[in-house]
Amino acid sequence: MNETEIRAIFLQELGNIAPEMDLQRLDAYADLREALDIDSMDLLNLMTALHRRLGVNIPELDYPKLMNLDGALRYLGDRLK
Amino acid sequence: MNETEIRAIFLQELGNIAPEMDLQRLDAYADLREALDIDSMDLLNLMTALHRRLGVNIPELDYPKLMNLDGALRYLGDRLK
Amino acid sequence: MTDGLVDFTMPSLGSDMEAGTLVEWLVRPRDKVKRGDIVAVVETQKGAIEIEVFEDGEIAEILVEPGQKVPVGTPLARVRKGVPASAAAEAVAAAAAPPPPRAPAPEPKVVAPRRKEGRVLASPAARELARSLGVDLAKIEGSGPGGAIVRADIVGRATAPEEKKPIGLDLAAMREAISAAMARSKREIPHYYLQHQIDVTPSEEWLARTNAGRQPADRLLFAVVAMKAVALALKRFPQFNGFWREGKFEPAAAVHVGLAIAIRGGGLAAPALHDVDRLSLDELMTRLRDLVPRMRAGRIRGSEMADATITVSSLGERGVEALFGVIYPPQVALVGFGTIVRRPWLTENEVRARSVVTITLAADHRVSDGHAGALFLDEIGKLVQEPEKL
Amino acid sequence: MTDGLVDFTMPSLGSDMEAGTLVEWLVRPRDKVKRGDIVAVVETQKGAIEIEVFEDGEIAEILVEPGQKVPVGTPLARVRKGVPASAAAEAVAAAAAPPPPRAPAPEPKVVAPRRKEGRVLASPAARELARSLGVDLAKIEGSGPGGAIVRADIVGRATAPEEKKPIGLDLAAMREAISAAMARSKREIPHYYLQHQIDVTPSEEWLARTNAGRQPADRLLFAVVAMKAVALALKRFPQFNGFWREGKFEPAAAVHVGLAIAIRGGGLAAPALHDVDRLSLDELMTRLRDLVPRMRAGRIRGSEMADATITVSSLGERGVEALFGVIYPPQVALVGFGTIVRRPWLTENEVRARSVVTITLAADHRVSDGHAGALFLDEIGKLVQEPEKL
Repeated sequence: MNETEIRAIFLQELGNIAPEMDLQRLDAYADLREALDIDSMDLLNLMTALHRRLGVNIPELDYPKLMNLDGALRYLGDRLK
Repeated sequence: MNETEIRAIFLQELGNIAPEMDLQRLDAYADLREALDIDSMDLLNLMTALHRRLGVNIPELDYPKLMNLDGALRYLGDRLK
Repeated sequence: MTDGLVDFTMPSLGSDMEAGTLVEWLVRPRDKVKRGDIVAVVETQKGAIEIEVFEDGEIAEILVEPGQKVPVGTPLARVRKGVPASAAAEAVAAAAAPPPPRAPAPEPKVVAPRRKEGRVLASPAARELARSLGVDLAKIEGSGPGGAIVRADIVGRATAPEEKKPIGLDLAAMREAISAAMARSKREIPHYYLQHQIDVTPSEEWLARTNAGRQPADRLLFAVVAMKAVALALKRFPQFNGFWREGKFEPAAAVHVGLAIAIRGGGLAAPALHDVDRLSLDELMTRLRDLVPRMRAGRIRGSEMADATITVSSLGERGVEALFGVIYPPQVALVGFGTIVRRPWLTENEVRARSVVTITLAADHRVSDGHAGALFLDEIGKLVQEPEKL
Repeated sequence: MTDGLVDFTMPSLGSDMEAGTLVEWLVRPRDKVKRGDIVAVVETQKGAIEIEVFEDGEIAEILVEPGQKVPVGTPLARVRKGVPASAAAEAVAAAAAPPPPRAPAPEPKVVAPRRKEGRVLASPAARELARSLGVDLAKIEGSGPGGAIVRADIVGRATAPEEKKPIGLDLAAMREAISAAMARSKREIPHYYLQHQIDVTPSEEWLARTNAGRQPADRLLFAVVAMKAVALALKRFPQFNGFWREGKFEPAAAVHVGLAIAIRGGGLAAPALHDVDRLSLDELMTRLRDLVPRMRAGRIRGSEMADATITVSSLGERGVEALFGVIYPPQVALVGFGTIVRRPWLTENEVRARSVVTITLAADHRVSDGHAGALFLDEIGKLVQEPEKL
């Protein structure tokens, strides 16, 4: 899976969790929890969706690595190599 | 400047800050903040007035030495020798 | 009387609701229904709410048409009791129920919004819901048979990109309803507050260990530990579980915990999870995962809105240490969990870095007092520290 | 209409004010006035308050004489608009404005209270103020030209030693006004409370470093850091800045922070510092140094009393850790700063002695909820920790 596909899926699932937010303008380094007002339930739903869509089972200990767009895409890219 | 003059100026400026208090009866060793209900703004105004009247620039670190009448007069006396 | 006709009425979905608008029927005359089936959608100040039927039987007659606003208690339909549930009823229930969780198989590609010539494939219920929510069906991806759009696809999906607001919830109306309830609460309920700090390090460690061996879909959150602890403590302290009505306290038989859920954009609701004291942490988590997105999408059932017997408010990870809330009338207590913080703490007489949570209780002094409240809060604190026993 | 006559009316100096007594005119007919000039002193429950004119022009007619008590909105004078401000107006403004800060030059000697044969040298405005406040001019030291007593000398100076009470403030009336506003607040506003502790050691150290290189007249207090942090956090959380009026929230465009100031002897007032979000810490400190003594002496301007959009209450150095206050209606939030205390605290996972402050929020649940409140309080906490960026 290439970088563009991963990005599209990640943004789509983020959009499902925070449908009223404008993800076009999301800063690549902004903390997702603050930028999108995401709580622990949202976060868990996001991880569940990424597991379902990409087959990547992200352990809780790795959550901090996915807390901004840039980090998340790098993490998922590494896991899907 | 002699001790009597310093005392008069100090009490006058204290009176300006807490005009409704009876300074005649002030205990020389009582904590001024408690005895006169002085807050940090009052304290800063007192230090500013002493600087203006006596030319003594009292650093914040020395504030504790002026926290009762006796200590204040001794401190100011030393600085004005 | 098992075969008689009974009225199915506009339910009261909260003590502040006076009327509701019937938005959609999910059943037609002669449809078979089972107790608990969702048969209609009602628009209230809290948003579009799905309402359930409380009898097994058959829809005999529809009395109120979509679009009509009627007072609470007005008969909406007549139900002929006692007709055994049939395949027809099952079908209705299946159409209305939330979709089963999808299998965790990777999907190949991002599907672009389908736009077909002519009519989009969609169930009548989905079509109706889309109309009432102002959602463009052409922009929705269907997950039903043959790619048909079903109700579940509409809820939680983005509307047209230019409309960046929560779907199906009228936040202004919701805010008004909260205002009225909160103002009434503080006018009528003499609130007292208690506060307690506890070391939840063992609880966090247990959750981390448990979740480490699980896929995301099966992981637990601290919120379910908190809710279960409150529910179990209520069994010993029933004076915090129930309602103040007509000048006296009515203890509730069941423990239905309302969970305060913030809606992005400024809304707030506290729908109930039913029988929390009797559910395992896993069952509770499953219910919570179903409830939160439904709530945020405005797809909440009438009974969930109306019958919480106590409220739990949890500030989550990005909040502050303690909250002293406003009791949701006619309830008599609200338990608050602050954000878990790292603090120096004494364990075995040594200062160590531990995870600490501040639990607070707001309670109705007409019903309980500080002594009972303290024992109740202390019991919650002890239960939270031993999640493996919950 | 630029040259027409307009009414100058008794202003509303707070939502609880119904009437005021005209104590003193600082202008006479045919005096030129500029927008913002202080033209009269009014006695209210909150004490003697200086009121400003909102038009450039000329005083055409005085309608209410000193000593008369009239309802809010009653015309007090007529102003002919559009007359350009002249030297005469400048003179009036200068007489009424606070004195310029004196140069920090040591004064040679204590001047004994002047007591001259016959008439004491004093400006008419000072004479009038002294009369209204019951101050003996013979006991006041003048700082004006030729040792004349000006208004500024009277305010903040001791009255005769036997009258040991604050000047210009009727504490009993003030207490009554507070009583009425606070009782109304708790009856009408559903308060919820949040509490958070933060480590302000970096902030204290920054203040100590900054002040070490400054003369007392230029030093900063923690209070300005606190106020500025609240003002900046409000830009991201506007639902805490404004008024609840006629059943709905009106957000305020500007950030005017009311600072709760205790008056020795039992009074309390919360005059506003204007546009706190746009002032530097130094500018804020200058305003604060002007405001606090004026407030304590009862020389406060109408606009300062009436238009705070939020209140900050700081317990200072000799208080306790946390306060849960009462919102000043029609405002919708109050932020409390407890006394800074030394506590064991975790920094970089090690236990160290740190300076900790407890910040609290009391907010109106009709307008906001705990989730938003927690994010607001958290943001204030973060801003307070980085004073160099404020």
